[in-house]
Amino acid sequence: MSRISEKFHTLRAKKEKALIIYLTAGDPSLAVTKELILAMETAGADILEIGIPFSDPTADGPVIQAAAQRALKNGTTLAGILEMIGELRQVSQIPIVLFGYFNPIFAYGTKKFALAAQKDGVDGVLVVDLPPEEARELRQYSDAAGIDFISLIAPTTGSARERQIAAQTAGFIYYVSITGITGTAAPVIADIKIAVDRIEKITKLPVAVGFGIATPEQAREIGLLADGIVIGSAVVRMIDENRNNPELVKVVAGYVSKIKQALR
Amino acid sequence: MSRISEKFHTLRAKKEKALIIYLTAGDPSLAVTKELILAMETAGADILEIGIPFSDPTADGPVIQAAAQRALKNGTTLAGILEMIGELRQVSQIPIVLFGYFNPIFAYGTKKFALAAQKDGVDGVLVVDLPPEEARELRQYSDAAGIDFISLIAPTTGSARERQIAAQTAGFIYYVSITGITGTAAPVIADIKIAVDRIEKITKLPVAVGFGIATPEQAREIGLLADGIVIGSAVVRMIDENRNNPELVKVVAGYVSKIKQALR
Amino acid sequence: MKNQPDKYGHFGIFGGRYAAETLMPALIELQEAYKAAQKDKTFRKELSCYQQDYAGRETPLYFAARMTKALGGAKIYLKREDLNHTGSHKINNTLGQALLARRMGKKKVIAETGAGQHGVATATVAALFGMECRIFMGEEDIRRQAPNVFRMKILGAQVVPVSSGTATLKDAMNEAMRYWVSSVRDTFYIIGTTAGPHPYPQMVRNFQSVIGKETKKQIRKIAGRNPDVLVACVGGGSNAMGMFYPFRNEKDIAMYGVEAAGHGLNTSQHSASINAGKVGVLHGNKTYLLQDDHGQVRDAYSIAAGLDYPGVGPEHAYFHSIKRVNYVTVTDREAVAAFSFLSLQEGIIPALESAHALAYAMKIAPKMAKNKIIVICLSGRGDKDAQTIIEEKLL
Amino acid sequence: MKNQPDKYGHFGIFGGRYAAETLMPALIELQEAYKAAQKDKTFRKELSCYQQDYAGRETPLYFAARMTKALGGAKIYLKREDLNHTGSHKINNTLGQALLARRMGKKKVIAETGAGQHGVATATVAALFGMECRIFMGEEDIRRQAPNVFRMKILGAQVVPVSSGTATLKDAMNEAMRYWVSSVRDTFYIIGTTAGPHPYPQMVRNFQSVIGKETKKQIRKIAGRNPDVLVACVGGGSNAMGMFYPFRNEKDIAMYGVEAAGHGLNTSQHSASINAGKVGVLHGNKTYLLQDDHGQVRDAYSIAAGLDYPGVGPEHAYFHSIKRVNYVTVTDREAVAAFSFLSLQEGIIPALESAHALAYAMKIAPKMAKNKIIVICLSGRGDKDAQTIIEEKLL
Ligand SMILES: Cc1ncc(COP(=O)(O)O)c(C=O)c1O
Ligand SMILES: Cc1ncc(COP(=O)(O)O)c(C=O)c1O
Repeated sequence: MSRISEKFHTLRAKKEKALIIYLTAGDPSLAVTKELILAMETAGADILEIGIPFSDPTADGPVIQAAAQRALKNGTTLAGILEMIGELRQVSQIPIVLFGYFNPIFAYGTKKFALAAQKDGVDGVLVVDLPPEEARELRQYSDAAGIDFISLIAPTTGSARERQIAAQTAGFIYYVSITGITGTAAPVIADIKIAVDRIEKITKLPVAVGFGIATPEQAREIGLLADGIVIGSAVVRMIDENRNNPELVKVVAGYVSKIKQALR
Repeated sequence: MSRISEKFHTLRAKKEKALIIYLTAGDPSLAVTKELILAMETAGADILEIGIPFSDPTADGPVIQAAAQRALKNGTTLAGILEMIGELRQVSQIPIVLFGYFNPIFAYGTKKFALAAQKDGVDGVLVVDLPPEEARELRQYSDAAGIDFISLIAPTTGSARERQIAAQTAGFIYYVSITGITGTAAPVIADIKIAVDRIEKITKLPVAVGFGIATPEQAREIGLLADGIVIGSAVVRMIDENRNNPELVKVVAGYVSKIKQALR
Repeated sequence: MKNQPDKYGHFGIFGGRYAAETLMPALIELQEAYKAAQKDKTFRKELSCYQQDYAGRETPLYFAARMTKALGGAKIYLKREDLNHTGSHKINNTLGQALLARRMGKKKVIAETGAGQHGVATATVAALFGMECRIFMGEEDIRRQAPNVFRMKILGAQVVPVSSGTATLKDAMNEAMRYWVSSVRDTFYIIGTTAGPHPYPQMVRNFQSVIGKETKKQIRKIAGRNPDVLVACVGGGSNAMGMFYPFRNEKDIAMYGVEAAGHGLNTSQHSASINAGKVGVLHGNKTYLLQDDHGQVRDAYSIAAGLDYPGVGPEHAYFHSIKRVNYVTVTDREAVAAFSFLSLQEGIIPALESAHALAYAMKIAPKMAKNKIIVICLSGRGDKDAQTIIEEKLL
Repeated sequence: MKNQPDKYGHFGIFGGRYAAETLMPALIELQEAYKAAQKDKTFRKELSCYQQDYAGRETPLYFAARMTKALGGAKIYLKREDLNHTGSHKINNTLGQALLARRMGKKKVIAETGAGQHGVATATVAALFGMECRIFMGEEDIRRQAPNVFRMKILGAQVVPVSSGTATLKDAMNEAMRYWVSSVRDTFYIIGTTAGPHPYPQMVRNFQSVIGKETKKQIRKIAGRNPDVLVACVGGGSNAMGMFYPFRNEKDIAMYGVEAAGHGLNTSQHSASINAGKVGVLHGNKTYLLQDDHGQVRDAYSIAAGLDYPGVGPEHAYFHSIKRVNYVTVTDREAVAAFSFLSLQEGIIPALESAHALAYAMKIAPKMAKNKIIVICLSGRGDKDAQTIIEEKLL
């Protein structure tokens, strides 16, 4: 069982919901990213999504776009990110999902990527612009390397396609709670409930809900409906706002623990 | 016999060549125009061409264009010009040709114009843009009023057309000495000689040469070839340059007498 | 209807050849060369090849469905002269005259221009036939119509700024005529509208008649019959004459020539020569002119630089005198509204000149039955006007 | 040649549908709607009516006699896409997609634009069909291409300034995709070139193929045979694909796709994705991209704003891989020289994009025999570029 499945397993047993945190690697620096991950783990984060910065993040809102640009300006590369995760693994077993767009992975080499990810302790990969139809070129290597291929289901997906996606996913299903880009709208609880209920009927995989969640209240409400929630832009914004604050790590950890409380 | 024909007759007898001076009526004012005419007569001008200012003088160079604009700004009208000539006639018998474009005459009324011109002592009319083909609408009245209809012959005219024009002209023939607009180029003596010789073979009318003559030397040379010369832009420029000079009239008269000397 | 003009270029009492003697022989030579060319199959063939392969004719006759629906009356068709190479009907004429110039062995051409459309169309054919080209343009217009000045320069033409008078179209034409007087032996003057001395009004009319001829053929194919109404804007009158002339003998067709009322006929800011002018003589022909009581020509004004001319083609004056065409007016404001209306309804940005024709059609279409047909001559595209409209916040 | 793409939009290893899940259903729906429309006679008829009566097709295939003579080699023909309504080939595609949008019941359209040509063509069809229209455009391009911004506004489109990234075309496309993710249920995204996720590259190719189909018919009528060489500029690749595709199986015809070399391939200032890029994935498809070693997409540069794109249509990548088309490059300087050359020789001011194709033809024509035939796709008119050329004293 992968670290991701194990985590959901443990949480289910505890009747807790998974708190999945997204942050852009390299913003403000890879060193700080590493510190943040460790602090967030301590504060209660269950799974981490590490964003690979890309020049053209077409599914992201302004907050994550800007974070990616800053990270790229800092010279952040996929190789560097993998190395950072490798280091992290010496001190932490928190499940890690690499989250990003296909081109940086393609440029790195899909086979080389799968092997390196495995070696450095990556647990899952979520490639925003790699739908099932195109996934084989990565999965032929990443599946073999034991890396969970996590898929998105969107409000637009439709039931036949949901079934197809669910059947091919590993780790968990990421339900996108708004029809939109990251961090731009607040999710509507009633709609999410209908969708998650439907998805849960077709898969045994855990379902996490993300896009637009920012407050403990939203976390609690949505946590009641699904197996986990993903927070992204809210954390990325907080990192940016506190970039010059010596207490950055503490501030973010405090936020994470407040959210986690809401999920217990 | 018209005052114009009489003048050429007298001059021929004296073996003198006619000095025809053009000036734009109303520049700088009709009163000064009148003064200038009288002074030029005294100084030796034989015939005067009084330019009727027009908004769109397409056959004139910059000097006469500007004079027309100044005259129009002063409120100069054809009616005013005729009146001025009427006054002039009480003290002078110098032959007067009204020179201009057709529209101001047409707007005044061709019949009314012919009658007024006759009454006020106009001797001839030269309408730049009224070729023989279109002349009837004016000549039906002006011929009847005894006003000489003076025509232009240009270097481009060609011999058949020269004949036709000569046959229909009264007073004198105005040979345009350059292919161009007024005051913009110096005439070429050799070309003029050929043209005037040819014209003199087809008509008994006096031939005057104009466009571009400015100096006594030019006047003498061309005077040798024809029955008269016309000076326009040179005088108009002089009037403009001396507009604020209390000696204006004297300066112009001095110039005229110098030219006339060259023609004796 | 009697064939017009007579051999001296008279359309009724209008037209003629009121030109300086220096030009008369050239005008007569031109008239004869044109007559010979008209009879020459090769010339006609050549012209029609260039019209087709180069200018892009025939232009469509487009049924403006949304505009028709929005107005709720007669069916509206647009004759798409805006699709011609260089963006207006002007090329129909410059192609014809340039071919004639070539036939006459002239290697230099000149033209006057106001909005710059005729200047561009002339510079274009000059390049096409390898002729030297000089375009006279008022300094004020050079400033207002910079994009067209750029185009002319790129096409290799020399743009001569004219500062005399009001430094607009009328003065540019004066200056072109002056230059022509000095260069008439080797230079062909390509006049841009149905004005000037004979044979220009007739010649330009004939070159532009391709508009009406195509329209006739097209509408008969589409609707099986003639249109009920024709509408065209009238600056010098070439696009209107091109549209109207081939239909002149079809008595049932009502024709509207739309003059620019600018800020209103009750002001001095307009270009409505027929509606508010008097008969006079300018630029070689007798016609309606904006002028004062003393025969001094007044400045014309219109938001559409191409209508900004104080005269009008003599054949229009004639059609007015015999009541064959109704000459009506449209203000700046109405034209701008029509400009916007067509852009939004049909995705076609019309020239402000053409917008005058549209505006008038918009007035009459709603009052007409749905089975009636109006054809509007869309004389040009409005790219040249877009900046003015936006920057002066006219929309 | 095997029919491309496969049902997932692959042209060989290129193309595909690399899109966010939110968009996938819409892309599949679009693909199906498009397939149905293709089979529907009414749709095809409708499209061809608008192409003819509205856009002004067919466009001429013009024999450039003076240019041919000046170059002294192969006969040069120009396919005159510059004569289309709105001034370029872009309208061929926007008409097709807008008709499809209407068929699908979509009342809103969006588009990205760089030079503004596709933006204008989209705003145009949106007005024509009464659709709400939003155009995404980089702030830098809004500044550079003001006249086209004015046109879009007059046509009723909302121009959305994009300040992210380098504020040019690539970013405008990013932003359009983001907006589309949020509005995909009621909004149709009209992509302007043979790029984007499947079915766009195929669909745009097919809508643009009218260029090559007409050319084939025309040249056979004129010359009784196929051309020897086809030349077209390649930005995203839509005009080139429209010209090449119908000739792809005619083995004897050499085809040249001309990429923008900007300041030179040895600098970082160019847009030569095929000649100087590497395979990657952007904007929904796999193709050649200008990118760094880490898969970050680089900024493209060209004096021709419409070529200023770091990718290229996947079918071009495929044609390159199978060596069906030769992809070559032309610098800014060469393009400007060709711009001027055509203006002066033929009186046709080409778009700077099209000038790249001309420049390449100028290199090869002199070396070819006089009985050979080159057809150049003159994708658009250069009015939009005249100001730049004059003001930057490039001539
Ligand atoms: C588009 C357009 N329409 C109309 C006119 C007016 O000229 P005319 O009355 O000769 O057609 C012009 C003149 O520049 C023009 O550019
Ligand atoms: C005139 C013209 N040609 C070519 C292009 C390049 O696009 P494509 O390669 O899709 O034809 C553009 C893009 O704006 C254009 O405006």
